[in-house]
Amino acid sequence: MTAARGKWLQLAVLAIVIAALPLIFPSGYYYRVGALIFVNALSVVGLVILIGLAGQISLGHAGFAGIGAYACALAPAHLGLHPGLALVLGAVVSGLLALLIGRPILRLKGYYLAVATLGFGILVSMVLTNERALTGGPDGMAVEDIGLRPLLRDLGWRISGGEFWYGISGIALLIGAWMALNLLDSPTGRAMRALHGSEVAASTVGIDVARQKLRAFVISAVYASVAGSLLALQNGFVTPDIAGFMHSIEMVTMAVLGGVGSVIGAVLGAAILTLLPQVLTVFAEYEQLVLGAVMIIVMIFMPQGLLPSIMRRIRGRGE
Amino acid sequence: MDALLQFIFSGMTVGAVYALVALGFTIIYNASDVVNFAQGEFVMLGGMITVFAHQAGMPLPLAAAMAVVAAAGGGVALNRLAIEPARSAPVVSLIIITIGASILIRGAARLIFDKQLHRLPSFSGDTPIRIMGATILPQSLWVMGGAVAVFIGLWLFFSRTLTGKAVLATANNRIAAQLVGINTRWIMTLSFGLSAAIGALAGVLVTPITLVSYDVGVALALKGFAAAMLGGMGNPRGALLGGILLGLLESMTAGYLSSQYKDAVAFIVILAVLFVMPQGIFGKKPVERV
Amino acid sequence: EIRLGASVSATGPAAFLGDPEAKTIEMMVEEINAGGGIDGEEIVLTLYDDGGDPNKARTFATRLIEDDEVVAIIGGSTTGTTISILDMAEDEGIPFISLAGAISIVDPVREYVFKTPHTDRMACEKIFTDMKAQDITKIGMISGTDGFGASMQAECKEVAGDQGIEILADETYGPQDADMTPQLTRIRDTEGVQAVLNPGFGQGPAIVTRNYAQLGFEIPMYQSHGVASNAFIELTGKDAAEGIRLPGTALLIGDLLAEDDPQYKVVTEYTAAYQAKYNEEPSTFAGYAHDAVALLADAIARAGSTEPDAIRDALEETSGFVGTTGTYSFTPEDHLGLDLSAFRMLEIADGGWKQLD
Amino acid sequence: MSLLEINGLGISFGGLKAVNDVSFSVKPGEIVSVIGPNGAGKTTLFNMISGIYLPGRGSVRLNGTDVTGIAPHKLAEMGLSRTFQNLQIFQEMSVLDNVLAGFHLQERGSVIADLLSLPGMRRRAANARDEAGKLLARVRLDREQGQKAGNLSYGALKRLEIARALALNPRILLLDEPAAGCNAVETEEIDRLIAELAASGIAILLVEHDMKLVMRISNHIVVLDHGEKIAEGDPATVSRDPQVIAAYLGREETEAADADG
Amino acid sequence: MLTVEGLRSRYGRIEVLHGVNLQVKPGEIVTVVGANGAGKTTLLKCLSGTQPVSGGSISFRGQSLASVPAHGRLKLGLAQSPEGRQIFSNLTVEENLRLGAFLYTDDRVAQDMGDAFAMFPVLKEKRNLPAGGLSGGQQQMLAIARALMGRPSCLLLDEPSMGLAPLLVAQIFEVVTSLRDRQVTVLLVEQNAYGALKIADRGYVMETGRITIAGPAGDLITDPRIREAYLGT
Ligand SMILES: Nc1ncnc2c1ncn2[C@@H]1O[C@H](COP(=O)(O)OP(=O)(O)OP(=O)(O)O)[C@@H](O)[C@H]1O
Ligand SMILES: Nc1ncnc2c1ncn2[C@@H]1O[C@H](COP(=O)(O)OP(=O)(O)OP(=O)(O)O)[C@@H](O)[C@H]1O
Ligand SMILES: [Mg+2]
Ligand SMILES: [Mg+2]
Repeated sequence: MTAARGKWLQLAVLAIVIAALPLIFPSGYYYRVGALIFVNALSVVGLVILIGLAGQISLGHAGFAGIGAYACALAPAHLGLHPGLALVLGAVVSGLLALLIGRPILRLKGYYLAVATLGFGILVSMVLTNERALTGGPDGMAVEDIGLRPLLRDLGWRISGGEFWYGISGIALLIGAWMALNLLDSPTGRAMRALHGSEVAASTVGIDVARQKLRAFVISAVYASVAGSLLALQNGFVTPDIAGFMHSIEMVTMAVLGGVGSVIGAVLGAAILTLLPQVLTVFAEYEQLVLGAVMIIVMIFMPQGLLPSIMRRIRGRGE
Repeated sequence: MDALLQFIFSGMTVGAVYALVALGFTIIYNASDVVNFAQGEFVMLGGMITVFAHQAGMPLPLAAAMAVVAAAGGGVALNRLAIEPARSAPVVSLIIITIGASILIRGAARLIFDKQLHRLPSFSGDTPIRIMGATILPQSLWVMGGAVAVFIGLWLFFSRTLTGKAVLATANNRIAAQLVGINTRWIMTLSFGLSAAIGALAGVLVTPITLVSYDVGVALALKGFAAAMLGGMGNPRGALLGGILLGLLESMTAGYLSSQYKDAVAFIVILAVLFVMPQGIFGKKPVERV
Repeated sequence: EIRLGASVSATGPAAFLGDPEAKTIEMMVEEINAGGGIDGEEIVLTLYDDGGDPNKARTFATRLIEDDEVVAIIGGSTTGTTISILDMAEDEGIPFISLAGAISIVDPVREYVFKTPHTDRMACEKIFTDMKAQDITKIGMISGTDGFGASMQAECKEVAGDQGIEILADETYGPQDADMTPQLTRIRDTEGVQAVLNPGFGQGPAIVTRNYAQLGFEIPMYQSHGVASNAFIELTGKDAAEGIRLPGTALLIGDLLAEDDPQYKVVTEYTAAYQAKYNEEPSTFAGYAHDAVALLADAIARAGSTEPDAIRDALEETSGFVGTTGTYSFTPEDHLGLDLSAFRMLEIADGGWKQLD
Repeated sequence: MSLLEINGLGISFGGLKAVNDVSFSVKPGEIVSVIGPNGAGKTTLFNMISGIYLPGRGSVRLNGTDVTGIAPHKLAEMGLSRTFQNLQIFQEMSVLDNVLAGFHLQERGSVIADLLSLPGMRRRAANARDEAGKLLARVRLDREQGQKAGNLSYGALKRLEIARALALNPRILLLDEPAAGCNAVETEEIDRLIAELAASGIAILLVEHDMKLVMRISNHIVVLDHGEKIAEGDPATVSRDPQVIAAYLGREETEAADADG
Repeated sequence: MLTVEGLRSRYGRIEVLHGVNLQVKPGEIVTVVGANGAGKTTLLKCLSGTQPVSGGSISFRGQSLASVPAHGRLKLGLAQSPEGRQIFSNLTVEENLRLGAFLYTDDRVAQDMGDAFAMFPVLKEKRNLPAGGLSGGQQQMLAIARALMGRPSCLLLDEPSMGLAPLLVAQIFEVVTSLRDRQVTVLLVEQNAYGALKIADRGYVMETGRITIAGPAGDLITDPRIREAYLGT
């Protein structure tokens, strides 16, 4: 009961924030930053399912983001597919790939899993970098426009590219958050949390541990892939950086910073790590210094991540 | 034939670099289960401080010693200021702290030093040593010797000394360690100091070969991490072997298959090994009864 | 005031390019303002560091255009970041001068997009021309897998045939690799290789060169303009670097230029100013940024307006403008405006530079 | 007919025969206890029966089917449930969620239904919630249901494990030292609970060092020592067996059992 | 020897010890009994310094323990065999015991280890195996033996008989009794209240974070309140 109410409350807050923010945007640039936050948050929500719920680490999820992104670049260019459908194709490919490699990889635990996923991510980014003839190499390639905006224009609705992608990303994030929140409080979600606590106990109560881990892995891969596709589509080009190690690390950092078990936390984490570099341009020289310090300080004072720690504090005062 | 030997030399050189980084991971990991992703930054600091001290006129050995001590101080500070205060945090949070620290140290190095590449003079000159048509630089021997020396030191530390055991006990069960009178805070301080010192030593040894700049840490940490996992995290033997193996894999692939995909092949082999040995080559499966 | 925007990769893997570029842009804007600005208007510079990340570069481009309301943009240290800025500039009608090498930036020509560096293809052609002059037709290549190396590798392979050069071995290395002897051994063991070409920047080429010496190669080695700086000689050591040939710009050999050389004045003045301010030598890449700022200032002055479209039109009319990289003449069909003559073939001799042509 | 049949079961750890050639069977509604000194192999036996260890030799049959070496979650589907000597609690989950996890087999559905929160999923989940509440009341943990499980005291955790094991609605229940960490009065409660379960037709396999409890409720006792079965029979027989007294009971306990019997 | 006054302790915001008073005199065996969740373990954790104290005081041999960290208390002679055993599962049995004597490097360590092996011969058999592989009861023996390796003058035992076979339970109680002869003071928390009270000099009953009954062990055993609540029928 309370869990269900919590779910709708969180979604409502998120929806209101997404809808209301543009009222205070002084320029089109803010739409871009907003859209970036939402896209990042979407992939981090996927990681919340994998890391927070099922307790499995991945240092290679940017690989799936890369697959999603390049699907939107390659499928239209080589197969003549509509970019929108390419997003779906990318999600399917990512999901299938996750299914395929998930079985062997997820047998590993902790750091061993980390290094295996890291290897996967590196393989993807290496293929994207090296197969220049297909992918354009390190310089990347262009992505066709999704063609929705002209359609809207014909329907008499003129919006700028920034506004359009802000809307699309916001809606995608809302849907993604809704599904993740559903999962969190569902039998599957419980099974995932259980195996996180004790694999032995989970299996003796009938939970197929390998299968549940795989589910979490595939779901999070699809989230990352869709986020990658959306990013590629709104940027209009894509480079292998999107599949790079640093991007994977960034995703995990966002998840942990926000609070690895919570969906709204994921959004917060994504917001902070997306905004921080934009704010820090003022002290360009000190950007890395401040960024590193912020990460450390948040983790020291809010070891469970921003949102859970803040909630705890609020509740603590209430009682 | 001489090509093969050349590939082996190359693999051993690079492998020893990886091994030195991997060895640096072991102590902190053994004390706290945390893989310190700022380890690469200690390597960088070792190189950078030595370069700048040397440029300022200090003799090389003195500059190197100073770098090692300074980096050890940095390690201790990292523990005291960032890890210790977050002691109760989950391991992922501690890892994020080390990632934050690596970004911070990099940023600081960029400000304090510069963004340029630097090199140290080779310790024993640049005249290649010829063996059966293949060549190896004297500095490579320094790196390999360093890796072996650090390995022996660590191995003795963990298997022969009570303090070494106390380090293992601290990671295994911190509360129990305190109950038997181990000052776990001091053990952590010691571990971070030692790890950082090993990292800095690695930096001093490899800089004549790999060059150094404020941002070389990430790549080194990544390869060192992979090597440590291949060999089995926490085990000095694993770190040494994993590093050398990774180096050899890369050079053999570059030599015989494709230089473009050498890192890829290396990772595929790591995945294959982990598939058969999920704890790495020398890693032991923790025994936990239910 | 004139709002000028820039987004370069001052940090990250391409900091090699972006750092001196950023320094140059800041220095030149200061200089111009100290001299009373352009037509009495002060330049207000907004400079962002995109860290080499194209996604960030696009965000900064948006910010420059939408939020900072600049009238022109300089930047894109790499091809990747350039391409991410390029669409924005084109859509919003803001003149944009790129500092990256790929030919695709200006081919096909885009209305608002210009660039100052030679293309990678030109560098290849320059090198191959020199090789043929030495009767070298069969070569081995070893390239970095970073954007710069990969792009040159591809371009060189593309033009090699036309130039009558055969690439017998084609190796690569990662930008952070520590030892390239396996790749070099393969090249050495390839029958008939007469010279080795190593496109790349950063520590890669320095290590390649040192390994080259270690393996005792006796055939000539060519590097690209990616390493055209004194730092390279320092990193490799004087002995290992001896005899290496590469295409460079006048900037590198300011002290060797004849006083009547058209570039003499701009090169020596810029070098002196840069050195005075930053206590280091400007690199070839710094020169690209210098030329971009100078071209823009010139165009704005001629346009007599700070309207982006007017600046663009004036830019396109630039003719015979002498920069550190070469002499620029833009036309509606050519937004690069340099020819091969802008490159000078250089050789490292006695730890310094020697001009060959 | 026997519900659980064990035949010649054995396993070794690096040369040590932890369990060797053990056979016995359990019928529905029956309480069978396994006793023996520390390290005799009781927990190891449980681990083999419940699929956590792969037996080196011998077979396990559940309801007539050979289930040797089958994964624990499959065995759970077949009605086998257990608790652990070394607590295996989902520490970070609430007490209620711990029990709900026990309802996994009943409430699981397609992952799509869970992601989209389809009505079917919600119905199943609501059902499980009701049942879980009842189970918690049965082990006197209903007041703690909202708490994080990791915050409970040792004794409470033991009872939580039992509730979770019962959530599977098992046909056979393996209890590894359920009364450890409970005082005499608390042990009597567990005693009653086990008897009730057996009365409802569940087969119980019990490991316990509290001889009062064992002697009082067991229908049949199997004694292990150094991995071997050294005796078996009803409580009275076993407690008089000199070998059992020497290896395990000692004198005092025998007297106590006698007094009760 | 050990004086606890008004001890309070909390987990987060929930207080579980609400002012506990307790005294242990030198050479005594004192036992604390109580239902599940009464706070017995919390009390011992406060004494050994692994649980923060929010009020009240603990003094050991006249010295306040307030500023002595957990690892420093063993040096003063206070050792604990904790609930849940807390052995070093990745280290061997012998290494576990050796670390129990972490503070010492003299010859007596070997002698103590010999005593430990004599007390629990099975540990000697398994000396070179990882402790994590031991059976539950064997781990319990290891935990007790490890605490003794620290040469305590006062030993805190949290349910030492848990998971032990009847023969060994008897043996553990004998060991505890013999400790008294060696001038070691013992504070014993036990669910086997009958066994504990039989060997103890004095006993305390703890209910929801408070001491409710205290007295000589002999009196407590016959106290009907205790018989009903803890000793059963
Ligand atoms: N995973 C393992 N690795 C090594 N040895 C093991 C393992 N599991 C069990 N053993 C050994 O097998 C023997 C039997 O252990 P088990 O836990 O089954 O005993 P038990 O009868 O349950 O004892 P207790 O009453 O103390 O719980 C012990 O000697 C133990 O050390
Ligand atoms: N880590 C914890 N966080 C929050 N509450 C806790 C924690 N540990 C124990 N508690 C609570 O403190 C109270 C006392 O617990 P404690 O473990 O001290 O009891 P105990 O007397 O040792 O019980 P048992 O006999 O079951 O071991 C209990 O209500 C318990 O729920
Ligand atoms: Mg057992
Ligand atoms: Mg307790």
